[in-house]
Amino acid sequence: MDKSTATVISCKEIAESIWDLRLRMAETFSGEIRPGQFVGLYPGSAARLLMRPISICGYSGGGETPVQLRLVFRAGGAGTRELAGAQAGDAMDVLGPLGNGYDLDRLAPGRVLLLGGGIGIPPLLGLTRALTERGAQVTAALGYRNGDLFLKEDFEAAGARVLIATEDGSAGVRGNVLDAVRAAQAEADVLCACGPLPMLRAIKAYAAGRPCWLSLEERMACGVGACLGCVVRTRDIDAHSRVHNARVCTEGPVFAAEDVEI
Amino acid sequence: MDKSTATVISCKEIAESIWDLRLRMAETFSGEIRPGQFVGLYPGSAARLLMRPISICGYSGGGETPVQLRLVFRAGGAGTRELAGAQAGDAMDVLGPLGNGYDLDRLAPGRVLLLGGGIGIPPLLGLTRALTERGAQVTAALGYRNGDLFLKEDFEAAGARVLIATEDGSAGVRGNVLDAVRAAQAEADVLCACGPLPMLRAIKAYAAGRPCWLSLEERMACGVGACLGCVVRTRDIDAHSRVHNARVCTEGPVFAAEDVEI
Amino acid sequence: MNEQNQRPDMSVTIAGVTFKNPVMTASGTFGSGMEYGQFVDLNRLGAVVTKGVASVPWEGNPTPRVAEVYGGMLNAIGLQNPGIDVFIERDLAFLEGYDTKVIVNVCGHTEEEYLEVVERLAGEHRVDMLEINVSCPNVKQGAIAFGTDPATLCRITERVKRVAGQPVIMKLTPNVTDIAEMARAAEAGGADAISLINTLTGMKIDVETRRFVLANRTGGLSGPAIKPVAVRMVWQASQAVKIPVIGMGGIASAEDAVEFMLAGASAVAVGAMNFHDPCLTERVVDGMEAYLVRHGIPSAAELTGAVRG
Amino acid sequence: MNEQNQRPDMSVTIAGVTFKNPVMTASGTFGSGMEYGQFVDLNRLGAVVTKGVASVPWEGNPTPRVAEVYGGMLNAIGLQNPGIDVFIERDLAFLEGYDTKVIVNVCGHTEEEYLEVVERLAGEHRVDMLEINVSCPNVKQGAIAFGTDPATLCRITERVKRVAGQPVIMKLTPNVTDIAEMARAAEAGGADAISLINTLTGMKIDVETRRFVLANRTGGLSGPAIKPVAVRMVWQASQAVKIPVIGMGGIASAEDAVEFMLAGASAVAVGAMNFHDPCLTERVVDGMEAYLVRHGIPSAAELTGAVRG
Ligand SMILES: Cc1cc2nc3c(=O)[nH]c(=O)nc-3n(C[C@H](O)[C@H](O)[C@H](O)COP(=O)(O)OP(=O)(O)OC[C@H]3O[C@@H](n4cnc5c(N)ncnc54)[C@H](O)[C@@H]3O)c2cc1C
Ligand SMILES: Cc1cc2nc3c(=O)[nH]c(=O)nc-3n(C[C@H](O)[C@H](O)[C@H](O)COP(=O)(O)OP(=O)(O)OC[C@H]3O[C@@H](n4cnc5c(N)ncnc54)[C@H](O)[C@@H]3O)c2cc1C
Ligand SMILES: Cc1cc2nc3c(=O)[nH]c(=O)nc-3n(C[C@H](O)[C@H](O)[C@H](O)COP(=O)(O)O)c2cc1C
Ligand SMILES: Cc1cc2nc3c(=O)[nH]c(=O)nc-3n(C[C@H](O)[C@H](O)[C@H](O)COP(=O)(O)O)c2cc1C
Ligand code: FES
Ligand code: FES
Repeated sequence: MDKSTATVISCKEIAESIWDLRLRMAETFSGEIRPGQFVGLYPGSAARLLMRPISICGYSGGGETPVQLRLVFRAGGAGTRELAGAQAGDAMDVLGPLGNGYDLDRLAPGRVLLLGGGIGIPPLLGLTRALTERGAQVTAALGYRNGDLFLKEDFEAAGARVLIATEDGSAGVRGNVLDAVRAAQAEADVLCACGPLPMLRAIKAYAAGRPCWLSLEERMACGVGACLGCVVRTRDIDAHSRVHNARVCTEGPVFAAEDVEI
Repeated sequence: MDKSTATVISCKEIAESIWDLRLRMAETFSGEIRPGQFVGLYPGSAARLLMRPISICGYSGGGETPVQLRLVFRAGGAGTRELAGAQAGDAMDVLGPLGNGYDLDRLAPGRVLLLGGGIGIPPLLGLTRALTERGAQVTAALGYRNGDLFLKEDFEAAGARVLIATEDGSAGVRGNVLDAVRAAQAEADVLCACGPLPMLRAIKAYAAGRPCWLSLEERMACGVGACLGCVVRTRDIDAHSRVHNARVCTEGPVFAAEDVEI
Repeated sequence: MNEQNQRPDMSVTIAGVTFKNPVMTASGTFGSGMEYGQFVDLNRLGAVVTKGVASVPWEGNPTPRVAEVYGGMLNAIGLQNPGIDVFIERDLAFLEGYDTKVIVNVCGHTEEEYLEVVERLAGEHRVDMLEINVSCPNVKQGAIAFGTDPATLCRITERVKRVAGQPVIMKLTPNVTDIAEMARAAEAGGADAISLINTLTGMKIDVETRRFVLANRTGGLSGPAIKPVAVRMVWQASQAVKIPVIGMGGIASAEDAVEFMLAGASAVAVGAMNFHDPCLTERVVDGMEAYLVRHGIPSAAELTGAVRG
Repeated sequence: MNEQNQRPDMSVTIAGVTFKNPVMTASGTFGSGMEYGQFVDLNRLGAVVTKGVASVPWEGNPTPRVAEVYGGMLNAIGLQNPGIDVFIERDLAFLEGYDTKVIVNVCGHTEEEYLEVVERLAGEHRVDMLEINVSCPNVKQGAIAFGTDPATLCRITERVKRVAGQPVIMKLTPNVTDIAEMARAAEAGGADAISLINTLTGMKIDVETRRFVLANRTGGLSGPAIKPVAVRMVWQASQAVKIPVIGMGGIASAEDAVEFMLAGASAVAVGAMNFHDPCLTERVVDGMEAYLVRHGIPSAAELTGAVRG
């Protein structure tokens, strides 16, 4: 892990306010990269000093060839809107890779149900690839606001069976990801979910004892476990903090659903 | 006067740390432009919110054709270094034109001696052009640190007799502008000077009763006379402030030497 | 819905004075309006708050008086002003021509000097309110004590109120341990409103020359850098008193202005950022109206204190 | 000149403890060094100042605990910490492996809790100094009173000094009317040094949701935005007392660090900007040395208070 300066390969809007950023990382961007990990992107403005945590959607290279990252994010606030303005060739400061990522050995092979809502969808793409490579049977239930189904084809190309839910019913099942899962009667040995908190809560309940991994979001300052800004309440006393709080940036962002009180 | 967004035509280093910036002004950049006036350039960094006052070195256009400005400045601190990084096509926010400028009717025709030291040289170039056009006989005594004689040819092309002084003696007279003037026994009916404070003090003394105009610098915040940040001590009670202080940005930057206590 | 098609009501009323909108200028950053008249239509502002005026002309501090810092600036103008006579003749006469409220900011070295100015203004119909600057960090002879001691603040408020011909706003300094206590002291003294924050005392040293950047050594910090402190203090002060609060400190956009209103301000003032964008005040008016429309809020006054737990 | 060819002496001595250079980490922004060990060589730092530790584990505040603001951030961590036992076993043991000074930052809800931690650490040889955080704005039960009332500050300093096994630094809050008075109170209580500034209390409201951004509503402002206030207070405090001052607040570069030294600090700490640049502390060490070389100043200690009128 390091803070290093990457080079922007491209940055394109792939759906309304959803941007697909490709970066060529500096050589010092090192360490194993695992699906579920994230990076911190620093907006250039001197008014905005904290990094924006963005999950790794895809990656390639490593070893001899430079690492390339694919990051898909919503330009919502001022910082991400600034990042969305990146042009090919621009320099961008990146901290990472950060966080624990998914423990693939505990997921594959087997029937894995991935559930992604909105901007929670991108992190599951890298996971899909890694899982299908390891022979897992992946169903990806993707929940969108409307028919603007960003990344859907990427999930199919990565070998997942894709279920779609849209809030406005313009594609797939009208409703949320669980409605799509129920409609398809999709079965699974293990669940992995990423998305808004109410969705994660519903999925935790739905998992009903099956192994279920949740990728959480929290406001971050350092991204490396030092500031204790980004904690989530835990069921048990956390080994590091010695209180009922785990750091999302370090112990997470991926947690076993039963371990966290969300 | 207005704050408007100009387009950078070019920005080139013409001597060590001395940059020549050409701007195409927005249509709303309006009003008569006079030699001795200045503009406020806003660095883009959100950490730096105040404009940098830079004198107008040259200008063209107006009326039907868009105004173009030439600004020559030293990239000394962080803000001017940032401005020096401007690329052709970039947008740059500009406030102006600001200040009083020279009253040409009180200078031309006649024998005018212009004295510029260092980064005080550029504002005198526009003045030279305006004066020679009006039939004045212009001698420009230019003081440089070393043989890097930026703008010298521009003064010659504008019709001035040019006297050179360098601190290290590598060109012209070794010493300051007054040494060059004395060496050349240059005579004048009126003097105009721009440069560091010790130089202006010496020139005020040298003028010895002849009309002498000084272009002053002071730290500025608003640039339009509102904040009272940029005052210079005056001999008489100032008509606006009603104390012995005049605003450099509004009553100046050009003052009659006898009116200011420097 | 019909209501949403109507333009929101931007007006606010403070101490019986109705402002066409809650956007004012922060004292000392806008002259008497004259200098910014070429950038904004003064008729569109809620009020012009003038530069502090004293009983006689003040020279102010030596230069350099201003310095740039990260996300803001320092100033040590030292309250240079032409004195109340010229102010009335020239600045007040100028403002006569505009359809906006006028709030005159008053300063003094002593309580008597404040009272002299307040008395002189009592009969001036063009003055809608007074703002008493008891908080300028650049005046050494006593003024800072007014602003940081509750008992003194209460007393000067009472004395000003006794002679004032207009409603009185006490302007508070943020350089105190407990802003709520200061707000209560002003209220106890009979203030009709309070405004805050004035500048935080700061300093800059040039590491190359190893000298203080300001001739006065310390100066008042203003601009976006101070906004979180200002919002907190406006919230604490507005929780502590019943009189209206005018909020300021780093406002750079309509959203910033809304933030101050939500924290408890009944009106806001735009200060140092006028220097960055001379048209800012008018943009804040437009942006606040657009915010109200976007959120379906019928009137600006409803924003006051509307932050939710 | 021969002197200028030699490398400057970067060491500074505070209360008998010699630091290899004046660059420390600000408490709470660097964990116990562990998390930043991958970015900087801890052996190159003057000292690691640890996150505040209490007698028992603290949960801290609910989230959101951090928010970004213009040129800085707000935090309301609420002093979450694993308690002194785990701290000694794990964090102190980790630091055993490094050749840098260790300053342990201590917090408590009551004076007794502070004393308990100080006593527990008295025999720990790995602890070089204590920093007593009497200024955390996020602890409601009393801690803020310690930091803002001179008499209480003096008393707790005396009590800590009585049981402390190491020299004691009192860390001051900037949220006071008169920082010089607080500095003198710490000195009167027997403090070996003071450090400042802790965070300025601030607030942020999300204008779209109309809610407080921090669960705690208020939080501590840090980062470049507060630097001018911090430099001013370091200057005022160092003028007021004879004990050494450790300066902090918004340091983002070696030049910023030098500015604090010139204002009167004997050492400096890098805080929130570690989050922006995790290698910052080491860069500040290098940059300060380069500054000394460039200016022909033989030792870092000579910078202390060297600002010229
Ligand atoms: C581990 C992790 C992975 C994430 N992965 C993605 C992703 O792949 N794609 C994506 O679009 N978004 C992702 N997010 C959310 C993303 O970080 C926020 O949308 C983004 O930081 C908002 O920044 P802004 O400039 O738009 O908003 P601003 O309002 O300008 O942000 C202000 C501050 O709040 C923080 N903040 C605001 N919203 C969030 C949030 N939801 N979570 C964390 N911090 C926030 C910002 O980082 C910044 O510090 C992830 C968040 C986390 C914690
Ligand atoms: C009327 C006027 C005309 C000028 N014309 C020119 C010109 O044509 N060419 C040129 O190179 N320089 C000129 N200057 C000086 C120029 O404004 C400063 O060099 C510049 O502002 C420094 O900014 P910085 O970002 O390099 O320094 P920083 O140290 O980053 O500046 C910090 C702050 O101090 C102010 N400041 C620093 N030095 C000066 C100074 N000497 N005068 C005024 N403000 C200063 C800056 O504007 C800024 O607000 C002029 C100044 C004035 C007042
Ligand atoms: C250059 C300058 C001059 C000021 N003069 C005065 C003044 O005369 N009276 C006063 O009450 N406040 C004065 N102030 C304080 C402002 O009115 C305002 O309270 C403060 O700057 C915070 O707002 P801001 O951050 O938007 O500037 C002055 C501020 C600046 C920057
Ligand atoms: C996330 C965070 C946690 C902090 N925790 C502590 C703490 O535990 N004890 C303490 O004395 N100060 C704490 N501080 C204050 C810093 O040590 C420092 O005094 C302050 O942030 C100003 O410096 P800066 O602007 O460089 O961050 C904390 C600051 C931050 C940003
Ligand atoms: S963001 Fe600092 S501990 Fe997680
Ligand atoms: S810069 Fe504000 S009055 Fe001149």
